[in-house]
Amino acid sequence: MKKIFMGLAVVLLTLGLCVSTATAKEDIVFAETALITGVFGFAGGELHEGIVDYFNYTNENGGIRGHKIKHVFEDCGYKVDCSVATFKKLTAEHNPLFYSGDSTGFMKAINPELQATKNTLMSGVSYASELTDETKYPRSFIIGPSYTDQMSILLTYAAKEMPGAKVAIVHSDSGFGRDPIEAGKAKAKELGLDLVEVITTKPGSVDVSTEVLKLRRKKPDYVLFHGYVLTPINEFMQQMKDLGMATKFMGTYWSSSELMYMKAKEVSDGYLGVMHLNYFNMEKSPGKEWDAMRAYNAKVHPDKLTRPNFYMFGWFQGMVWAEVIGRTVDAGKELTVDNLRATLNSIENWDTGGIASVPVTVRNNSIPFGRVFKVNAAEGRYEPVSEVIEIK
Amino acid sequence: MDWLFFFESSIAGLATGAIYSLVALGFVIIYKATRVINFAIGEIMMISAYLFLTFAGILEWHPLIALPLAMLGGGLLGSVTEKLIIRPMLGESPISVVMVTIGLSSILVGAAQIIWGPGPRILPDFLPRAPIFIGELYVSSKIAYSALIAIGLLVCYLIYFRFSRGGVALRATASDQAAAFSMGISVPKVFNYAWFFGSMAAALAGVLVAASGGLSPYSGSMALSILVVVIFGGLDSLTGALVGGLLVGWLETMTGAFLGGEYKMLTIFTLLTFVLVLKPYGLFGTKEIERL
Amino acid sequence: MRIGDAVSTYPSDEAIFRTQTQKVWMGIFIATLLTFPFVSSPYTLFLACLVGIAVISATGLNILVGLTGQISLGHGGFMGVGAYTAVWLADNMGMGLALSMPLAGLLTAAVGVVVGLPSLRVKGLYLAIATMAASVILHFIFVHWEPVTGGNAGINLQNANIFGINLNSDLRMYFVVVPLAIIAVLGERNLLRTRIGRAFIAVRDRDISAEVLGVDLLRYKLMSFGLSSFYAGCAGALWAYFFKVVTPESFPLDTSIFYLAAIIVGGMGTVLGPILGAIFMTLVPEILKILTAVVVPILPNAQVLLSPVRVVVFGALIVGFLLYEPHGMAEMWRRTRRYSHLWPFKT
Amino acid sequence: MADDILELKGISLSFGGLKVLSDVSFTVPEGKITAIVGPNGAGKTSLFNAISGFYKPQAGEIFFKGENIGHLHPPKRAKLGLARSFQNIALFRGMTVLDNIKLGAHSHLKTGLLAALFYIGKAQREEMALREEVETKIIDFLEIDHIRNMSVASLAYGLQKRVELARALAIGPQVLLLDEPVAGMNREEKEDMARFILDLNQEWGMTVLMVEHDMGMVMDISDKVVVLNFGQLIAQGTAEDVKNDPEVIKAYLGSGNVSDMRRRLGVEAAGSE
Repeated sequence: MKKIFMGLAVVLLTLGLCVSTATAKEDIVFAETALITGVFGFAGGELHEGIVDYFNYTNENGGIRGHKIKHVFEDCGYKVDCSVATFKKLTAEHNPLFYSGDSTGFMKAINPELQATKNTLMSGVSYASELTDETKYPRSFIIGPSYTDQMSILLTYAAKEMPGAKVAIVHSDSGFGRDPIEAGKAKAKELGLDLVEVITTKPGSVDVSTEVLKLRRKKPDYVLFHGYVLTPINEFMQQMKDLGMATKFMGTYWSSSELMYMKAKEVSDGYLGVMHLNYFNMEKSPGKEWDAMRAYNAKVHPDKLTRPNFYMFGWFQGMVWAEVIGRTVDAGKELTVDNLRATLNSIENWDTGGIASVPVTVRNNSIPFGRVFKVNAAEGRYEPVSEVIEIK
Repeated sequence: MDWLFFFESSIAGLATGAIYSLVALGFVIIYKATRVINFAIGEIMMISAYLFLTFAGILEWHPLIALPLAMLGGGLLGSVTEKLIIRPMLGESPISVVMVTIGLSSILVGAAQIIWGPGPRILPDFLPRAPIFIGELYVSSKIAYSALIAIGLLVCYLIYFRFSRGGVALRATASDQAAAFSMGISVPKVFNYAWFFGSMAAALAGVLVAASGGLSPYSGSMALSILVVVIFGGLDSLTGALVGGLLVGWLETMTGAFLGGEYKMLTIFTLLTFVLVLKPYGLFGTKEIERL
Repeated sequence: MRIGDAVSTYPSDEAIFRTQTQKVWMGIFIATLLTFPFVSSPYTLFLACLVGIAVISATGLNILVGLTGQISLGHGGFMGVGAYTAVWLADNMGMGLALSMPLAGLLTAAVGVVVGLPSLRVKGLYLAIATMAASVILHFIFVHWEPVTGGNAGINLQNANIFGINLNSDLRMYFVVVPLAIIAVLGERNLLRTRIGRAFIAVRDRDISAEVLGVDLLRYKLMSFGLSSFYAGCAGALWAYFFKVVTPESFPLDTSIFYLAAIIVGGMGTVLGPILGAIFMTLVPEILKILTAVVVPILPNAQVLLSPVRVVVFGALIVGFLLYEPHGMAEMWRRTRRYSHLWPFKT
Repeated sequence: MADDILELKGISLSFGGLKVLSDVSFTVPEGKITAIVGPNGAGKTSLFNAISGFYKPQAGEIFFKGENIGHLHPPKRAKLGLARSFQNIALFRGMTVLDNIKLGAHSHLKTGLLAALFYIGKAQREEMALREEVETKIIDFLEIDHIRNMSVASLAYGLQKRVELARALAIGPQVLLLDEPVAGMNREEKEDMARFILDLNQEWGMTVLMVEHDMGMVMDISDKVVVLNFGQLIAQGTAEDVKNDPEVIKAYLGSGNVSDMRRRLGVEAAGSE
C-alpha cells in the first residue's frame, strides 16, 4: 500500500511538470472558467451546461454565419488563483475571442492582463457594481443588470406599488453580499422609501430567529434579500409568515431562482424576484428562441424536465456573444476586440426571442434592465408582475 | 433599552447555545479520550443532516425513524474514521493529527457533493411550526424545539457517562491511559466508543442546525463557532462545553442583535483571545502540568 | 556509488553543499531555472511564479511550525497584511517592489509578534485557535478599514514596478519571484547553521529544558513569529504584485490550511519539505485536471462529473501522506537519494 | 564563606498543599564535588529546578558568588554559569549530537537574526570558533567524536547521558548541576562517567553539584554530601560523616536495623554489585 501510494505521488508530480500545450484552431473560441465545484457549484454546473448546450445548438444549426464555435473550459471551484491560471492556460492554448469568468475577485485580478495583451472580451457570473465602469473595465461586460441595478429595480417596484413603504434590507457578510448595500440605501432614500433596518448575517446556513425578532418590531412592508441563494431566506419567510406578518419578500438575481419554490414550497408564494431573463418554466411561451431552447433541451437532456435560471443565464451569455459576432460579421468588420466591443455597445432594443425578459439594450457596460417576477408556489413558477424597469 | 427584545434575543441565543453545547460535548468526548482535535466535526454534522434528508425527505420515512438512523449514521462515520485514519496516527504530533481531520473534512465535502449534489437543500419539516409566545415573548418554534431536543440528548449523555461502565472506562482512559490499560480497560475500544458517541452528538446537532438553517455541502463551516466554544470552556471539560456553548451562543446572538451580524465572528474570537491570555486552558480546562 | 567525503576544515564540513556532485547538481538546477521561462508555455510560467510565492510562504510557515513547533492558523491573514501594505505603499507612496515588499514584510512581522504574544502562555492547539482568532480579526479589518483597504472592493495595484521596471508580465515576475524564493530558502538554511536555528528547534523539542539551558523562550517564540510573518508578508506582497488586486477574500482561512498542508505533505522541519510541499500542493489541482482530461475521450462529461472528485482527492492526499509517509516528501527524497548513492548495493 | 560559590538559604517550595522543600539551606564549595542524596520523593530534583529557576520557591534565597539570583529568569542563570543535565534525558531529538552541544553555548553567542539569515562574516566566524572550541575541548574530552553527526535519538542510553554532559559543559559552567548522571547505566558506563566527573573536577577545577542515587559513586567521589528526606535537609558533611549519621540511616531504611543498613552502604561503597 505504502509503495503504491508513493508511486502514485511520484507519477502525479511528474505529470504536473510536463503540462502539454495544444495548438489553436480556426473556429471562434469561447473559453470558460467553470464553477462546477466550490460554494458556487449549485449554480455553476447549470450555468456551464447552459453555455455548452447553446453552443452545441448553434453549431448544429450551422454556427454563427458559418463560424463554428469551439468551447473550452476548466473548473476552478471559485478560487481566484486557479481561475487566473486557467485563464492563462486557456488563452495561451486556444486564443479565445470570448471568455466567461467567475468570481468578482477574478474579474478584477485579470483586468490588467485582459487589457494589456489578449484579444479577448470577457463576461462572467459577477454582477459586481464596480464592473459597470467601462473606462476601468473596457474588456469586461456584465450580462445583465449589476447588483446595484437589480436592487434599484426592486426598490423602484416597491416604491411604485406602495409609495413610502417601509423597507428592510437583509444581506450576507461576504464580498458579494456587501456589494450594493451602500448604493441601495441611497436609492431607497431617493425613491422616498423608509429604510427601517439593514441586517447583515453570516453567509450560508445560519439561524435567523434574532433577525426575525428585529424585523417583527420594525414591521417592514418589504424585506429585500441580497447575497443568498436560498437559505436563510426561506427561514425568514417561514417565521415571519408564522407570526402573521404581511411583509412581502424580494431578492436579487442569485436569490431569484427556481430553488425558491422548489425547496421552500408554499412558503415562497408571493416572493418577488428581479430577472432580466425569462424563466425556463413559463405559463406561455415568450418567444421563438425560448421554444427552440426548450426543444433542444428536451432533445439532448430528456431527463431534465426543468432547468433553473442559471441554465438560462448560460444560454443567454452564449447568445449575447453570438449576436455580437453575427452583427460584426454582417457589418463586414474584422473580429477584433475593438470592433466587437463597438458592436456590443451599439446593441439597442434587441429582441432575444423570449430568452431575456427585456429588450436588450447595452448601457453602462451592462444591461441595466429587469422585470419583477412573483412566485406562484401552487403552479411552481415565477410570473412577471412588472413592466420592464430601466435603471438610468 | 427594549427589554422585551433583549429577553427574546437572549432566549434565541441560549437556544442556539444549547445546540453548540451539544456539538461541543461531542467534541470534548473525543478529545478527552483520544486527545484528538476533530476539525471534521462540522462535516460529520453536515453528512448526518444529509442522511436525515435522505431518510426523511427522499425515502419519506417518519422523522422518528429517520432521526435515530441519521444519528446512528453519524456515529458510525465517527467510528469508522477512528478505525481507519485516527488510530494509525497514534503517537504522531498533534499538528499531524489535526491535519488528518482537516483532510477528512475535504473528503466529506467532496463526497457530499457527489452524492447529494452541490445545491442548497431544506430539510422536511419535522418540528412543530406554530410560534411560541411566553406572555409577550416570542420564541421561534424550530429553535425552541431544537434546543429542547439538544438538551434532552445532553442530559442523557451526562447521565450515561456518569454512571455507565462505558462512561467510567472513558473517564479512566482520559485521566491515565496506561493505568486504564493495566486495569483491563481496552483502550482502543474506548477510543472507538468515544468517536462513536461524540460523532453521534454532533450528528443530532447537525440535523437540528440544518432544520433551521438549511443544508449544503459547505454547511460544515459553522463548526468554527464550536472551536471557540471548546477552547473557551476548556478542551477536556464537559462542564466547559455546556457553559461555553450557552455563553458563546448567547454572546453571538446578542452581538448580532445589537451590533449587527458582521460583528459576530469578531466578537467571539476577540473574547476568545482574552480568555486564552487570562486562562490559557479555558474556563474549565485542566492545566497540563509541565515537567522537566 | 559515492563512498564518503573527506573534509579537512570546519567551514567545509559545515558548508551547505559539501561535495562536488552536489555543486554540479545545483548548477544544473540553477541553469534549468534560468532557461525554464523561455521554453515554457505562459500557463506553466504562471504556475512557476505561483509555486515560487508558495515556496516563500511555506518556508516562512515552516520556520514557525516546523522548526519552532508553534502551530499557526493565521498565516493566510499575515499574507493579507503583507499584500495590503505592499499595494498601499506602491499606490500611495509610489514605491517599487524593492522597497514596498520589505516594508510590508516588516509590518507583517510586527503584526506577527503581537499575534505571537499569547504563545508564551498558550500552547499547541490552543495556540492554533488563538492564531485563527487573529486571522478572523484581520479579516474584519480588511473589510472595514475602507480608507486603506478599499473595503469590500479591495484595492488595485496601479504601480507595479521594481527599480522602475514595470512588472507587467509573468516573465518579469518570474525573475523577481524565483530569486527571492531562493534567498528565502537559503535564509532558512543559514538560520539552521546558527544559534538562532538551534534555539528554535530546542524550543520545539523541549521548551522548558531549553529555557534552563539559556534560551529565552519568549524572545525566540516571538522571533519565530516575527520571522515567519515576515516571510508571509513578503509572499503576500508578491502575491499582490502578481495578481494586481487584493480583496478581503483573497486570503481566506483556507489559505492557512493550504500552507499547513503543504509543509506537512512536504515534510515539516526540513528545508526541502516546504519546497516540495509548495510545489506539490500548488500543482495537485492542475494535475488532477489533466487526469480528468485524459478520461474525457472515454467519458465526455467527465469534467463535470469528476470535478467534486478532485475535492475528495485533495483531502485523500493529505490523509494518505500523513498515514503512509508522515515525514513527508522530503523523507521520500532522502530515501531515494540514499538508495542512489549506495547503488548498486541493496540498502 | 569566600569559597562557597553557591549558597541556598531557607528554600521552601510547595505545590498546592504539598510541601516539597521546607527550609533547606546549604552551601556548595567552589572547586569541589557536592552530592545531594535522599530517597525517592525527597525533593532533590525540585531543589535543582529551584536553583535553575524553573520553580519559584515561596521562601528562601539563592546566592551565586554572593549575589542573590532568586529573581533571575532561567536563561539568565544559565548565562551566569549554572549549567545542568536532566534526570530524564532532555536532549533535543531533532538535532544532531553536535548541534545539541552547540546549543549549550547559546547564551554566549551573539549572532543576530539578520546575520544568521545571510550567514555573513561575523555569524560564520562565530560559528567556526564555536565549532573549534566544542571539538577540541568537549568532544575530544568526552570521547564522543565518532557520534558527532548522529541524531541523538539513535544513541544508546549511556551515550545520551554523555551528550547531555557535553551540552552542559558547552554552557561554560561555573557550577555543573548533574541530575542522576549515572542512573540506569551499566557498570562500565558508570565508571566512565565517574572518571569524567572526577577529571572535570580535578583538571578543570569544575564545581559539581549532583543528585545521585548510586551510593557507591557518591561516596567515592564526593567531597561533600547533603541528605534530603521529605523535603528537609537532615544531614550534611563529608561522605564519611553522613554515612554514619543515624538520621540518614533511618531515612534510608525507614526504621530498624541500623547495622544492616550500614553494611549495605559499606558494600555499595566498595562498588560491587
